Amino acid sequence: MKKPMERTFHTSEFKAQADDSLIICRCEEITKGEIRRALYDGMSTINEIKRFLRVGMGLCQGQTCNRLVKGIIAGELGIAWQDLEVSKPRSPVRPIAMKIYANDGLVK
Amino acid sequence: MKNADVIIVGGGVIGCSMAYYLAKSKIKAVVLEKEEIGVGASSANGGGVRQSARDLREMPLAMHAVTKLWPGLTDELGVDVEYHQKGNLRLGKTEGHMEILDRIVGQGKLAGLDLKIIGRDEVREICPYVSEEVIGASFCPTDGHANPMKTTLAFYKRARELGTTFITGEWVKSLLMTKGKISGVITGTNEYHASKVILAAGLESRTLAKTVGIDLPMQKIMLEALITEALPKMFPQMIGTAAADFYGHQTDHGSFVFGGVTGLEPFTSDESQPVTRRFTAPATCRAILGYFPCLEHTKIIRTWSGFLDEMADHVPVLGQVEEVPGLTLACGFSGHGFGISPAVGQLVAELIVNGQPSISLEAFHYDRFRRV
Amino acid sequence: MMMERFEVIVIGAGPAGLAAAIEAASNGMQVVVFDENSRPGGQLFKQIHKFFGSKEHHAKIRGFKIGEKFLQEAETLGVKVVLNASVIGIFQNREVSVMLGDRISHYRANAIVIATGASEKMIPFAGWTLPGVIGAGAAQTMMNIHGIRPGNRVLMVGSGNVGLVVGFQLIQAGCKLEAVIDAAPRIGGYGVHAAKIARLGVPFYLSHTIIGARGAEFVERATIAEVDQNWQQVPGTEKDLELDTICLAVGLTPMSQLARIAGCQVADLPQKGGMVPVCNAFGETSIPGIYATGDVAGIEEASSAMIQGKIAGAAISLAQGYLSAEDFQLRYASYDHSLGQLREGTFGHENKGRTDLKTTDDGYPLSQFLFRKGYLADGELSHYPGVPTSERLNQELMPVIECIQNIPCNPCQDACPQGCIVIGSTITNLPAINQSAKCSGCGMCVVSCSGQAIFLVDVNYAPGYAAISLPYEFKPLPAVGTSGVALDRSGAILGEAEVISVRKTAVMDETAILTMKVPVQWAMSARFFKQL
Amino acid sequence: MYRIEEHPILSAFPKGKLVKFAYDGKTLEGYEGEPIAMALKANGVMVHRYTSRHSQPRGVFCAIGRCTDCVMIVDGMLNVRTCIIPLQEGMKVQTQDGLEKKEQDD
Repeated sequence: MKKPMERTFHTSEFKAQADDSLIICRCEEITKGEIRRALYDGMSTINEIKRFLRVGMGLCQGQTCNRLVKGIIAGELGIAWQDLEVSKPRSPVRPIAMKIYANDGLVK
Repeated sequence: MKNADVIIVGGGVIGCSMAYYLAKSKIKAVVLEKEEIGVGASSANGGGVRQSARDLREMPLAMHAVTKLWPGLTDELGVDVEYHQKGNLRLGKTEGHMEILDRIVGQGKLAGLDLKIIGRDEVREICPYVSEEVIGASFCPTDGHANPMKTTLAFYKRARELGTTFITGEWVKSLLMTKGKISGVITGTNEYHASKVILAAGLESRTLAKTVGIDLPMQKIMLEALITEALPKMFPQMIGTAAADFYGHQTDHGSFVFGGVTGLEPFTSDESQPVTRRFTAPATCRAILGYFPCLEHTKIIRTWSGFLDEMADHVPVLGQVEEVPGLTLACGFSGHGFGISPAVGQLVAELIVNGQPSISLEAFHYDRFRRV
Repeated sequence: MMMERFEVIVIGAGPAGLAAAIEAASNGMQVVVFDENSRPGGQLFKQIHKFFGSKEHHAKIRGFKIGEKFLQEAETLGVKVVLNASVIGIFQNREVSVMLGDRISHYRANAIVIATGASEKMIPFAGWTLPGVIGAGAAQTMMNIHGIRPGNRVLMVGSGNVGLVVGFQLIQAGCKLEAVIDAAPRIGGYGVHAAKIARLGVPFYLSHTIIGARGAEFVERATIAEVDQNWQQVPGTEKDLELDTICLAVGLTPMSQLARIAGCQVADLPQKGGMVPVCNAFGETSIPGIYATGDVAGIEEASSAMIQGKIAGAAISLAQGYLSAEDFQLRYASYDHSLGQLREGTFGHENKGRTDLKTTDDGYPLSQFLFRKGYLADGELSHYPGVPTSERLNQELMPVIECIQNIPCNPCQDACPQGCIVIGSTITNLPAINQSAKCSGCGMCVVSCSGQAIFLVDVNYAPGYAAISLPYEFKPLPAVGTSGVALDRSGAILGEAEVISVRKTAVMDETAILTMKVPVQWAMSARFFKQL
Repeated sequence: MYRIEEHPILSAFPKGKLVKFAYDGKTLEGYEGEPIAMALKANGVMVHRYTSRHSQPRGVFCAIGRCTDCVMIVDGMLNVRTCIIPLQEGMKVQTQDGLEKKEQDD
């Protein structure tokens, strides 16, 4: 069960950091700074960050960056690692050409 | 115990839109969301912003949203919601399909919508990628699409900046009534008091409305969608078919989002969480390739499913519940709430602020159901 | 078209999956194994080093040979292994969709074993997207499967066993390993693995992190720097390295996507490497009939994965009526014991991540120098039971066993025909020299030691000279009479040495014994021979 | 230049026949059936593509088909994972620039 989280608006300014230009999501080329900015703008879960920025929505479906994003969110928002739900993986586990996906032995 | 002027139950696109338009009118609502912002149908839908093929009752809302609200939304919210108004093509392959399209066009014209039947050549002028089998289409040039995830989160972001309080992970279990009027809600961990409660909780709305004796004829339908890898820009139209076997569009990112229907959904939607079925994505791919064979090598990278809250007559319930003063309903969008979400947000906000929306919501009254 | 149904579908033909398949098939079950790769064996075929453990854990056998043996066994038992078959999803009612060639096939199973293994964790740093930054697993795949050197000059980031083992393999493949760095203040993997590369002259930079990789189109340089206890970079400690490849070996994480797609309950557990399906003692997930085994259920060694696979296979056989409750109990007890052995010791479950250990389980001091430098200090040798006393060394040829951490492994004990080496039944104990047995100099202990930590030392080889026999796994193999230099444990050149014997027979399984002649004063410090 | 000619443990790397393939207009050689990425690496090719957003070079990263960093245009198809797709005689392999082929290509 999720814990209640009040999404209060920060009145303090967003602070840039030296490593903000670091690429976190390699597929969609999303940087740490963009993730931090989205967190500042209220996105507070892995899914919200993902949907707002496309982090983990690229070709590899977050296989490399999921853990990194989780770490950044946990650190920035002070949320325990275990309390952050990662986004659900979905079929297909590997990219599949539509022609192949369509060919599942059933005749039209 | 906490107090609020207005409580919105549900942090989906409808709840966030209402919160935004209320905040614009200086009413800082408290939005209570069971999970996260935009987790249900708000992030699972195909992003259509469409007037064509809507029930006539919804048409004024859709046309208002498309003419007055969607075009300025990106600037207004400060987030690119990826709205494109390049038309909706509903494709047909057979004479039977064309008859269906004729009926849709007839309906649209009744509402004054710019909607017409186009022939084989004109379809290809608009979208040169369709298969040889396509013989015609209906075309509504003012329809379009947007990014539902970003739209929901943009409403949320802006409403939050304007002072709306959002509390996620707060599962509303029942509505509270005191002295014959709504007085708040009870969640798993808290009690919130307010004289106005808006129910925009999708399927959950049925359960919650029942806690004050309102029975909404709503059912759960599980629909599936899929997304491809990114491709260079091909066509900007929203695509549908007369056969209603799939719909979709190419996103700003370059990937195509397609929804598909097998017809089995009403019989296989009994899960507690949305799941995908092994047979749906292959069926959707076959349907897509039947109209766009050029996409055969395009790779699917993800499929997903989501529940929609379908009303018995496929039209939402919107407006005040007179017998429970203070309760407003905004639910049952039946799979086409995203396109009208800005209008719903604005009109419900007007209802709360002025007691009177600028477009009548009477057709969406909760007590309209007698016989389908 | 009818749905095809299997008794057991195993996903992943790695050590855990094959073991599960073999166990289930040996009990009479009909088993199919799907693997997305073109070759079966999973990580086993990338593991070219000899495994640790005891005989039942396939110790001293190289990983890829264990893989070959497993495949043959599976085939004999009638297990159908389908390659190039990507399982794209697990759906309700134990339905499995598989992409094979140009089509998708759907199957149903009475039981599913998810044995999809692990993927590599990665750490971001400036320039980590440049070509030339690769996973350590990628390096293994390239060099050990495809015969392609990942680069010429390599930096290894991470000093766990993967970093150390792959580092050694990179050198075997002909690359220059420039350094091994780790942000932690001590080496994470086995001391013997570290010692293998330290004596080749590879420097270890502990408490160091990678600041960045640079290059116009691909990696040309890297900057590393020291970090303090709070993992913050210490200004002014930057070092610039010229290289073309940066290998990341910062840990593995379970590839649990399929289990999550199936709807299995999962937990994110750091001690298991990440998101794992919650399983009972037999590997069954929260969904009845769906099992998860091997690295996907928690990162461990391949040896453990094989036993876990067997346990899952036995549990499925029990559940489906192919194994009686008594037989299952017997098997489970034996597998569980075997698994327990592998989880003991300095790097075992209880001690994972501990940095406060001062002594081994059997009471010997743990070398802190080794943790920091990758090799033992000369003065520390005499602390350990595998190192003969100087009296005995002065009298006769003796094995010197530089195995100083509790690692579950005992092939050296079995290898010695003279009974010179004693470990006992607790296989994590340090090997000790039997004071009453006499070494014949056969060198079987040298080649049987998966950690390459055993040397034969003959201080009376010739007046003023000692003969040191050492394990040698590099090409070209020096010929007798080759002169070169002797290196000490840190890889520093001691001085001239000459090869006086090279032994290599089939039973030694590609580990040659090279004997070099060195001035007698280096008898206890010369540990590698380098051709000039 | 990156092929291991002699390995102390592995006696030989089983390979298919030597075939020619096209890479950005040049003709290269590789072994049939080995992953395209390996044939490219053997020829010293490091950059497989440039990214869409920042035009940064990318190459092999995971080498097992998971990270999708090494994708290229192969026989006209976008986003082909070269680290797992086997090389075939006459294949046309092109550096991918965002979602297009690189400009100077044929």
